[in-house]
Amino acid sequence: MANTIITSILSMGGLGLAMGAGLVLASKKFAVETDPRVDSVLEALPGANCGACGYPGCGGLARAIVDGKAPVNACLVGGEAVAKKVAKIMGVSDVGAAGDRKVARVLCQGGKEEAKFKAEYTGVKSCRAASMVNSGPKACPFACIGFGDCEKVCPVGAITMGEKGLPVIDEEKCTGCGLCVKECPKMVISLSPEKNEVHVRCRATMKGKDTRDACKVGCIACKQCEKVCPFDAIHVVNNVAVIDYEKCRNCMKCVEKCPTKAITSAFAKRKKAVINDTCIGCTICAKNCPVNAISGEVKKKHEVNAELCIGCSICAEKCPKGAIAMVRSEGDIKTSSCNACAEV
Amino acid sequence: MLKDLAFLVVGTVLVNNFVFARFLGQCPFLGVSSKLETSIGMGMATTFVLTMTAVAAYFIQYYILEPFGLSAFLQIVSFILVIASLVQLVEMIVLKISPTMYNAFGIYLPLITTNCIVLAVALLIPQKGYNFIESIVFGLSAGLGFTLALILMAGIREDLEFADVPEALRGPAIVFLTAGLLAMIFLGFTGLVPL
Amino acid sequence: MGQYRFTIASSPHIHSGESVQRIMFSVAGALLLPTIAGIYFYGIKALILVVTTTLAAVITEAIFQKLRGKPITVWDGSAVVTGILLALNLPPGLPLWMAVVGAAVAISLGKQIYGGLGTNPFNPALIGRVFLMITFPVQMTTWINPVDGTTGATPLALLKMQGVSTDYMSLFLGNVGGSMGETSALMIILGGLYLLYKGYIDWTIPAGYLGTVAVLSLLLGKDPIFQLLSGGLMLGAFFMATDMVTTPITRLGRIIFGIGAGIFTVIIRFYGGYPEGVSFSILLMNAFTPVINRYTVPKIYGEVKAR
Amino acid sequence: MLKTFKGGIHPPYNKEMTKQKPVEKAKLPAKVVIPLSQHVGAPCEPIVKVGDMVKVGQKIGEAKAFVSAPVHSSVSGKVVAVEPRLHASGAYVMSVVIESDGLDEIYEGVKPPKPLEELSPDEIKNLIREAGIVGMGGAGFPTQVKLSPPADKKIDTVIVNGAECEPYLTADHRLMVERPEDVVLGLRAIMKATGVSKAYIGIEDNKPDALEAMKAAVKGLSGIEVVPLATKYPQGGEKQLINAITGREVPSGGLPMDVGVIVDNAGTCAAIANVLKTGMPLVERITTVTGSGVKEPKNLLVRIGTPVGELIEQCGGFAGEPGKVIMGGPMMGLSQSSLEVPVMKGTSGVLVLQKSEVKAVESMPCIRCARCVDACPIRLLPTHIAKLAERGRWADAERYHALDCIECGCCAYVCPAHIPLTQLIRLAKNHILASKKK
Amino acid sequence: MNEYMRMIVVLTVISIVAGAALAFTYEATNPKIQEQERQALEQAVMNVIPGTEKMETVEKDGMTFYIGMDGQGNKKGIAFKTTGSGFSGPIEIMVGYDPKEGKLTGIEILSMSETPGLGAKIKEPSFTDQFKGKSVNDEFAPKKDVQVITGATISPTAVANAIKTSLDKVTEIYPVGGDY
Amino acid sequence: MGQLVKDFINGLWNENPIFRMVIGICSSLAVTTAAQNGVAMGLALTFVLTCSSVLVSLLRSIIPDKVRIPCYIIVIATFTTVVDLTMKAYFPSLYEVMGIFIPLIVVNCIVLARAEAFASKVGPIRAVADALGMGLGYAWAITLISIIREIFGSGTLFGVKVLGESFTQWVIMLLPPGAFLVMGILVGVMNMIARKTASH
Ligand SMILES: Cc1cc2nc3c(=O)[nH]c(=O)nc-3n(C[C@H](O)[C@H](O)[C@H](O)COP(=O)(O)O)c2cc1C
Ligand SMILES: Cc1cc2nc3c(=O)[nH]c(=O)nc-3n(C[C@H](O)[C@H](O)[C@H](O)COP(=O)(O)O)c2cc1C
Ligand SMILES: Cc1cc2nc3c(=O)[nH]c(=O)nc-3n(C[C@H](O)[C@H](O)[C@H](O)COP(=O)(O)O)c2cc1C
Ligand SMILES: Cc1cc2nc3c(=O)[nH]c(=O)nc-3n(C[C@H](O)[C@H](O)[C@H](O)CO)c2cc1C
Ligand code: SF4
Ligand code: SF4
Ligand code: SF4
Ligand code: SF4
Ligand code: FES
Repeated sequence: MANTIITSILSMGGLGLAMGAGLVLASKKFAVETDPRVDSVLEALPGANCGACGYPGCGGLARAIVDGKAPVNACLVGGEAVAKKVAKIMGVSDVGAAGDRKVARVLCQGGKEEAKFKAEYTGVKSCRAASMVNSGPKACPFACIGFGDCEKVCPVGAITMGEKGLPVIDEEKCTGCGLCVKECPKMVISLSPEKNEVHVRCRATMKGKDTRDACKVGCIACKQCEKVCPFDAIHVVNNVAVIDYEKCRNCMKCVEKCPTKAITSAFAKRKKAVINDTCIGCTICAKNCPVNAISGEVKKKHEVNAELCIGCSICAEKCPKGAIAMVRSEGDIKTSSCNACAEV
Repeated sequence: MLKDLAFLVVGTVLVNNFVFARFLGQCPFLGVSSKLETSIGMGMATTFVLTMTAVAAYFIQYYILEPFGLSAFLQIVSFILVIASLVQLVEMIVLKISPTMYNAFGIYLPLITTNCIVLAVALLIPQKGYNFIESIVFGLSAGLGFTLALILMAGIREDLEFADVPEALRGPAIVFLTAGLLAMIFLGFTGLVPL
Repeated sequence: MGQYRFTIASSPHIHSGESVQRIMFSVAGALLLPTIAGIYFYGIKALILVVTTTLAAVITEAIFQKLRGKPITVWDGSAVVTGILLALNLPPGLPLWMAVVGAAVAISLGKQIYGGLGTNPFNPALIGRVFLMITFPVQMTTWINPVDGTTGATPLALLKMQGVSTDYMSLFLGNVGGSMGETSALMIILGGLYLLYKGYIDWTIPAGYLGTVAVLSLLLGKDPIFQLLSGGLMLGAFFMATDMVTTPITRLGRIIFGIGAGIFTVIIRFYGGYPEGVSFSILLMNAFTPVINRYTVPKIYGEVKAR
Repeated sequence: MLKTFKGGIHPPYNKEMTKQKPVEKAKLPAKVVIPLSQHVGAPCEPIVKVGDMVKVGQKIGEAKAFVSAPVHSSVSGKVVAVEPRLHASGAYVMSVVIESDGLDEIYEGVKPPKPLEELSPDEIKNLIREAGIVGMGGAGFPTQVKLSPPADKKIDTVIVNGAECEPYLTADHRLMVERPEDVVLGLRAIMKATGVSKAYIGIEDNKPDALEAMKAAVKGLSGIEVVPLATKYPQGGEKQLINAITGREVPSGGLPMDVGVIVDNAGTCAAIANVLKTGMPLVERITTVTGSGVKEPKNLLVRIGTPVGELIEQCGGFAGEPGKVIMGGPMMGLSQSSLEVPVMKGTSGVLVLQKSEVKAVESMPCIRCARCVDACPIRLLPTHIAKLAERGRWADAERYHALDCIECGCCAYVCPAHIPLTQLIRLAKNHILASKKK
Repeated sequence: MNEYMRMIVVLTVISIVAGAALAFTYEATNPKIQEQERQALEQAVMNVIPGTEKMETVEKDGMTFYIGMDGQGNKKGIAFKTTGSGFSGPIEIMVGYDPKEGKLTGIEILSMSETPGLGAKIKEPSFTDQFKGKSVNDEFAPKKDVQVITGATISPTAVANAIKTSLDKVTEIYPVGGDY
Repeated sequence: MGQLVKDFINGLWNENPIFRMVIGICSSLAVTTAAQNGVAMGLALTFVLTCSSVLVSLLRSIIPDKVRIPCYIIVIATFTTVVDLTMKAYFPSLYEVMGIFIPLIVVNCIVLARAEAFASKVGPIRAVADALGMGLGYAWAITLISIIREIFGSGTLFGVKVLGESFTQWVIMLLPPGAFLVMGILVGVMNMIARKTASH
């Protein structure tokens, strides 16, 4: 009995010693510099070496994450908790700074009702594929084709194909990654600053007559918008109106004028200037207002004629006292949206 | 002699394939068989380790355990200790000597420690009474059998990316079912070699 | 000239007119020949068997698709082919409920779990047959002798177990024991020739398969003619190794497929535990097919060697 | 054994409708729409204004870039518009619209040049460029550019493409039967311009009369050989033609000149001959108007810019209800949505299929039958590329050589599952190229 | 202690503790295991030689024989192991033989890996019982004097062949009618 | 307490090693030809898992990182050998069937994975809760598999005949393919259940 125990202890001790020594020697001799983050990521992973992630073991995944080849949430077993830890190690933060955030907008309104279909298209149901067949099934070769290539490519699900057969973009969700812009064969999606509310939703450069034949809501290059714009922000170039987003002040005058409703905006939510009591009556606002909507005597509080105000916010910018606020005409955005549930 | 070795190879690779007939190494089989390239790398790494293990097991069994009468109870512990350490050693050495080789197949090494084929090969060597040469051949064929299984499965799985597999069966389920069919096919080799 | 509404589409604007359905029903038609032989030799039993497996296969397919909420496509004819081929691969006296199990397994495990037509890695009929073979080995190896109606062994089993050989003529015509549709080499060859003529099967597979078996038999000192004519080899080579879904898409791949199936058949027949290896061999090569496809991608026109 | 290439298909040729019909002069159109982009390369710029009077052969669009070609008026009359007009591609392309005055006066500048023997290679090339000659085999590549390879590419062979492998079309066929000497004259000009002494004229053996006529026309000329080819689509694809005749393979991503060959369509040669003989630039071409949807199929000599609707009217109008109107052949032609689109330099045919012939068939899953693989003349794996394209795996599609596809349509033609393989591969190519641009 | 030292020490200590613990367990369970194995063997011998209560192990000509005796020490027969090559692996058989009568007293299948439900039926008494009382001079031909299992002739044949071949040798060592 | 219950429940369903995480499959395929084997293997694994989890948890601060794996494995191997010897001594017939798979508990991925991922990071009590949950989760899973295989394959349940005399054995169920097929179908069914419950 004692004998067995002693030989066991000796052999196991010997093996343990040998292996321990071997490992020590190896780790000294073969020490390799590795990205320390690999180890920390590995630490954060569950270590099941299950291979479910498609990488050979947790080590493989850790390396892939550090090399940027795998996303931080690639470990299926670890779930969200692990993903968070890994994200922290990798220093991946949330979406970049807001401010002049850009969002994607669809510059075509030629849906099933509005646009004319010139022929029966048969074949692969993909916008790009269809666009290569006689420039697409719609009479307007610039029109959205409506098979939703953009919907498929959007990584955050911000795009859905609406009832009109046109994509609808959820501007809240959109991260401005621009993938849809690249994907769309008709180039009808474009990124524009979130603050811009007025858009010409048509890119057809055919002659106005041809456009009118092809679509009810196309830009027919009548130049009415150009004439009415107080800020020289919209021009007809190549048979289609184009807005200079830097100059546009969301006054929406062009929207009012456009005979085909090719220009759109959040018209119901148009802003109005409101002057509060800190007004000192300097008259600067009245002088600057492009539509003469402000009146009032010197040194007296001025008034805005809401009928005339177009919401360009020049006055607000010019006011030395900051006494002018731009307010959504139908209350603020919150109340202007459906309030059925707000009351509950 | 050569014929016996040939039988050993055929028996281990085909008839008693470690994955399809002996049910060993399932976890890496499931995990790594989704891409052909990865499978080949993993297969090669495993084959290498298995051959090494066979040698180690042979020496431990016949030069330590048997002489001291310890094989009945120290087999598992001593084998696994040596395997785990060896794998770790090899990993370190490969990493140092050739980072490219490490990237090609060293990354699979840690996963192999927990591949039960390795311990099974070690334990089967004394159980079957293989001599030194046979042990090496056995280890090698075990690895080849594993590699074969991985490659077949990976090929099929790559094609399945184009298939409309029912939701619920996606992932491990379809792999098991496919493995079941492959195991069924491998039964065709039954009786090929006198065992 | 009035205002017409035209169709626009990507070229080409014409099509050969060939369809999956047409191919499948032609194969089913070609299979009628060995089926008739089976009915001739084994009587009404064989007819009932064919009808049973075909119905079971079609119904299983429909049920599966219904459950998944997918369109039901049994009219494409592929399940019919599977059903008929399964019956041709079964002993004529098999209990019908087992045949139904076989057909259900063939379609469900062999085809539908992989998403249905076109994406199954293994030959469904053979999956059904091998499943039955392994599940009910006794019933699956109980053969009826067409001459006297008693149970007996197949020529291959006779040779392997008892060293008895069978004459060529019987093998060629098919009045020997065996699966319902595999015994008559004559009818199978006729059906196969029809498919070759229609271009529905590629000659490289049967040629590579049969050639390999013949050559290896000769080399190993066996009777090649006997080997070619006996067992399921003919049926396998013409109808099952040629299932396009489960065989390589490249020409070189198909040659490799045929030769590989031949090698495995010979190995199993001569050295394995089973007297027959056609089913296993074809299925095994099916398993290799994706890998073969990967490594036999043809060199394209103008591909430069190495730059 | 007739010369040919690997792969390909044998669609029904349907050439009987027009192959015996001599070329007829089409009616002078009342109005022509001449697009300023009828070729590969930069569009040309209009040099006429609304209200200008022009004559036949007068240049109306100037080519500024190297890879470009000028266009000329095909009628005499008044320019009524210079604006974007519907084009065979379905897009609106800047075009010059001319109302014919019915006089058909020839422009004063159109004069026969010196005889070929006296022209220098550069003079020949210049004549070709100024005449606005582009490939008439379909692609419309400016011919003069093709004839001016970079110095490091040694050209040793010219091939005249008289295969006309597209079903239905017989324009080149009739040309070779009726004006074989023009084809030969054009070819000799090309040979002289490029300094090549070896030329082949490849013709499919389903046009024995053309073979005869061409053989007679080259009798006594050294270095020019008429080669009968197996009748198989796409025998006329330049890569296939080069392979069949010379055994060479154009490297992947390369051009015929990389293997020392220039391929030109028979019509292109005849157009060159026309310039040499009369000085008239390219203002008309032979177009086959055919198909089950046309009452009297014909081969017409058509002014560039004539709306296709007028041609169909001249052929007795539609037979039955038309389903598809195709510019070009059925394998590679472009389907049209309007009869207003004008005939262009590359319009070898107008094909009308009846409604009953254009049923859309639902595609089924691929059964891996490999017919597409066997049919592909480039030896691609169409089914695989198409599957990758369906899943948006563009990089993988490129690895399987999607870019080498010549869009011949063979794969889609044979596919029993009716999968739009060619279109899917086109989609992949488009994606790959788009991502390359950035 | 530096880190490397610690690695070695910890690994060694754990190995030693493990070794000791296992040696301990082994010592505790070993007698029982031995006992089990002996019992199993004895049970097998008893099964193939009816009436056996004690047994004795004899090595002769390279073979191991177990001589079965009743309570009084009367020899009831001898048993020996033999191996056949079955459908999917070796079949280990314990054979009981009575040299006096020249007959088998019974057989038992010790281990095998035949197909369950098929070849594995060789384990069942319905198959093994037929060897009881069989003369060693019989032919042992499947389907003739050895009944086979439907659908699985290989396994029974393997058993019969193994017994027949080993009997040839055993009857030389312990001839029929001879003493033992 | 709540944490412990959570740790315990986790292994039973959410992270059931066999059906959800799909690790440690080898034994679940190999020994499950009869219900009895399933139960035995399940208990054996639970024992090893629990003991080694406790020990690993206790030793977690002592063991240097670089020799972590060899050390854990020795601990696991020791307990496995204990089970091995005990079964050999007291349940020889069961030992016969489960053969090589008892020693292979050492490399059963579940054990090492839990040691690495859980036990080495928490105190012994939580380690026990987790180990028991995982072990029993494994046990019920493989028992279910073995019940199905036994009923179809032999017509019996825990050795008792449950299907009538006329029953024909489904031999495949007792052979390797049967194991894979049953496993595949069960994992599919569990996926379906998980998806149903998740959507509620
Ligand atoms: C961008 C481009 C450049 C080309 N350059 C040359 C050239 O330098 N030499 C030449 O012989 N052909 C040149 N080609 C013409 C092609 O070889 C070929 O004739 C043309 O693409 C039409 O071929 P297809 O009708 O077979 O498509 C060029 C074609 C393209 C599109
Ligand atoms: C699939 C395919 C088929 C073609 N068939 C013909 C043909 O039959 N006749 C022809 O002249 N050109 C054909 N072409 C165009 C030729 O490849 C090549 O562009 C032309 O012969 C060059 O001459 P060109 O520049 O004078 O047009 C085909 C091209 C392709 C891709
Ligand atoms: C799944 C399966 C398992 C088998 N297992 C055995 C077996 O264990 N023993 C055996 O003798 N034959 C086995 N066979 C072999 C066949 O039944 C073989 O054809 C048979 O032994 C030939 O003998 P027969 O003359 O009784 O048909 C098995 C066959 C199958 C399909
Ligand atoms: C030439 C040819 C051979 C076929 N052979 C088989 C076969 O052996 N087994 C089978 O189940 N289906 C066969 N089919 C039908 C079909 O391809 C098969 O069901 C698919 O594998 C199902 O996806 C065949 C079809 C053709 C055209
Ligand atoms: S916006 Fe572009 S990509 Fe999106 S549906 Fe319209 S055409 Fe397609
Ligand atoms: S793809 Fe990018 S830019 Fe387009 S909608 Fe989605 S998030 Fe916005
Ligand atoms: S279209 Fe492209 S892929 Fe299809 S056959 Fe022609 S070259 Fe090949
Ligand atoms: S021809 Fe069609 S069905 Fe056949 S392999 Fe190609 S894509 Fe698949
Ligand atoms: S238990 Fe995981 S590999 Fe065997």
